[in-house]
Amino acid sequence: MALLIDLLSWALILTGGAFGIIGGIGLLRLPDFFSRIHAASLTDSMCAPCIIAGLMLQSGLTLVTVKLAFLIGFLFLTSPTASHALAKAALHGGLKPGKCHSPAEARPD
Amino acid sequence: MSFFAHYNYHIAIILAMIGFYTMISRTNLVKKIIGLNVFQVSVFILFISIGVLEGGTVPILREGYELYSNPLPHVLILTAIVVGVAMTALALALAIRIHEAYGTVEEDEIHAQDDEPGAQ
Amino acid sequence: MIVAAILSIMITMALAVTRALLGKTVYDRILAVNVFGTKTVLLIAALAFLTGRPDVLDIALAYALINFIGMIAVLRYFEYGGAEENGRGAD
Amino acid sequence: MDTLVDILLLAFIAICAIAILRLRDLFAAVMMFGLFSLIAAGLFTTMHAPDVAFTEAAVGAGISTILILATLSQTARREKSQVGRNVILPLVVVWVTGAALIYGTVDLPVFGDPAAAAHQHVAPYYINESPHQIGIPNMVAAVLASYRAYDTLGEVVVVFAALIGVIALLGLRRRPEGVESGPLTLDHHQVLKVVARLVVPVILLFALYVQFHGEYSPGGGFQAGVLFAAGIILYALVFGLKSARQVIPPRLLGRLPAAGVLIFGGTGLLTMALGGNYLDYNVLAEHPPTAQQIGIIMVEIGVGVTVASVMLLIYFIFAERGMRRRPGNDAGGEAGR
Repeated sequence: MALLIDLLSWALILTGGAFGIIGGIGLLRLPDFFSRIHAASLTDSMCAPCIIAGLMLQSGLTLVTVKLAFLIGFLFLTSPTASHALAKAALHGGLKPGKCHSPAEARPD
Repeated sequence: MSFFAHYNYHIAIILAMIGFYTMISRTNLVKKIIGLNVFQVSVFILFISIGVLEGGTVPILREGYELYSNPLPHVLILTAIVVGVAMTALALALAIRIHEAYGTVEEDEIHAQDDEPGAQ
Repeated sequence: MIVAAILSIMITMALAVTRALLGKTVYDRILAVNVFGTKTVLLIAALAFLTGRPDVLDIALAYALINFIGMIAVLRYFEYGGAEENGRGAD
Repeated sequence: MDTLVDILLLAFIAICAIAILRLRDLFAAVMMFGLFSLIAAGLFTTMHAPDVAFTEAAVGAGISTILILATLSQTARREKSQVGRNVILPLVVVWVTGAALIYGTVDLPVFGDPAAAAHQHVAPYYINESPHQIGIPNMVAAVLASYRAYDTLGEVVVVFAALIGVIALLGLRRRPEGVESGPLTLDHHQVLKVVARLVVPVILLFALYVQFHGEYSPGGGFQAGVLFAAGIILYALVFGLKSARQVIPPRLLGRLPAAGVLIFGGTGLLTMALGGNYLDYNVLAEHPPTAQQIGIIMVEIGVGVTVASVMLLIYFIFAERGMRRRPGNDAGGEAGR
């Protein structure tokens, strides 16, 4: 049982870490703001819960787990909201999406 | 690890230099205030670095821990941060007032207006 | 395992800092700062486990809150370019 | 691992500082400053100082950033070009200062050295005695509120004095009538409003937890006060200043900073009346640890009330000032809009 939990926690943390790095690369490499925000919300909504869930499995059932659960809930609530508000503000601020919808179009070679 | 023995102090000094340079070389008052804040943080880092004890832990008593880091710098810096923000607020209020009086927060323009004959 | 988590978080942080430095638009910077903020939350949670001091988790919670507030503040002041532009008409 | 995190974070923070120096768009510079504060706070966590990290995150990344943003909205958004200015002299001054400081570090004890002078004097006394004399686990809170309570009283008075300075400079409206107009709020952000409605109570609750749990975990009056203020500032940002000012009646809010200082100072007078020295909590109850804890709770409440109300008032004053300015007064705001 302990081994199973350990394995699961490993898997969650590694998945979370991978998502984080992928999102980070996307944040750096994608061509325009609106595609970057997509990469950024990927790190926010996949990486964070996965890693925190992995840590929760490590901690057992204590106050620490409860705090981590709060953390997940809070990040789940605020990160998408922040991304949404930011995208909306950018749209209102005159940033036009659609100049290059995908990296493939940006680099047509 | 001998190269990193004083690494924290060196970075703190570099930050202090950057903050100091921002303060004396830029003319924009708000930028100066940001530089002042950078300088402050460098001092905070210096103090907290001094308080660290190798193999120590957070100075909150817990079973099974013997070595604790030095709590005294933490206390000093904790209060310094709050006083720092109070001071920043005061400086920013002055900047707003200066902008209202002169219409600018650039230092040389303010001096130029002061030198004009007939200026208030 | 926690080391792996910390390493991946640090790499993501480095990428986010690079984006914040390169910038282009202000929105890109806001985005990068926001990502960096959530990664700091994760880093502190992981560090709490690494050092075995879960006390530190309170700070992770506070970070998540402050990061959100900071983000909203930046948006609020950026979107309107300043309160007075709109307030003038109302006064 | 700790060392690696430390080294990387320090590298990030140095990069950030250089970016702050170089960015001409002050708005971007302020955002980099927020990032800078976050990194600094992360650094404090790795250096075993959670209390400081807490304060730095709430103050640097929260309140300071918001105040500078509020100022920028009332002054110029871009700084003027530095072309034609003498840059040699400042550079020389800075390099000489830096070289002198680096030379000074040669004699400093190695990072984390247990034999360093800083760890020899009163620190072992605080670490060994505070669990018995004060009876609370958080040594930082014990030193802050009991051993060095005079210091803390001074700091609270400084914060209070700063508020008076800000009021003297910018003025405070007793009745915030007609300050608010619709488009000033983030009114069209429906999602944001819903989430903010959920989040603000959580922040206020968390602030109370930080206030009253501060003896057992990182926290205390300073952190709780700043967090509380930040929660209400979030409300003000989303729903507008007028609604936020109705949360706490202005007459009450105007008196809270003084009330906090009076609670702190009054605790000292109370101990004197009971026959002890100023801020000597041992006379408050029979058992010294119990007495100390009562004293610390009272003092921390005083700190929390003052810090929260001062931060809030300063924000309100800054935000209201922005709306009060007359149209003809905008000579310098032209750059960069």
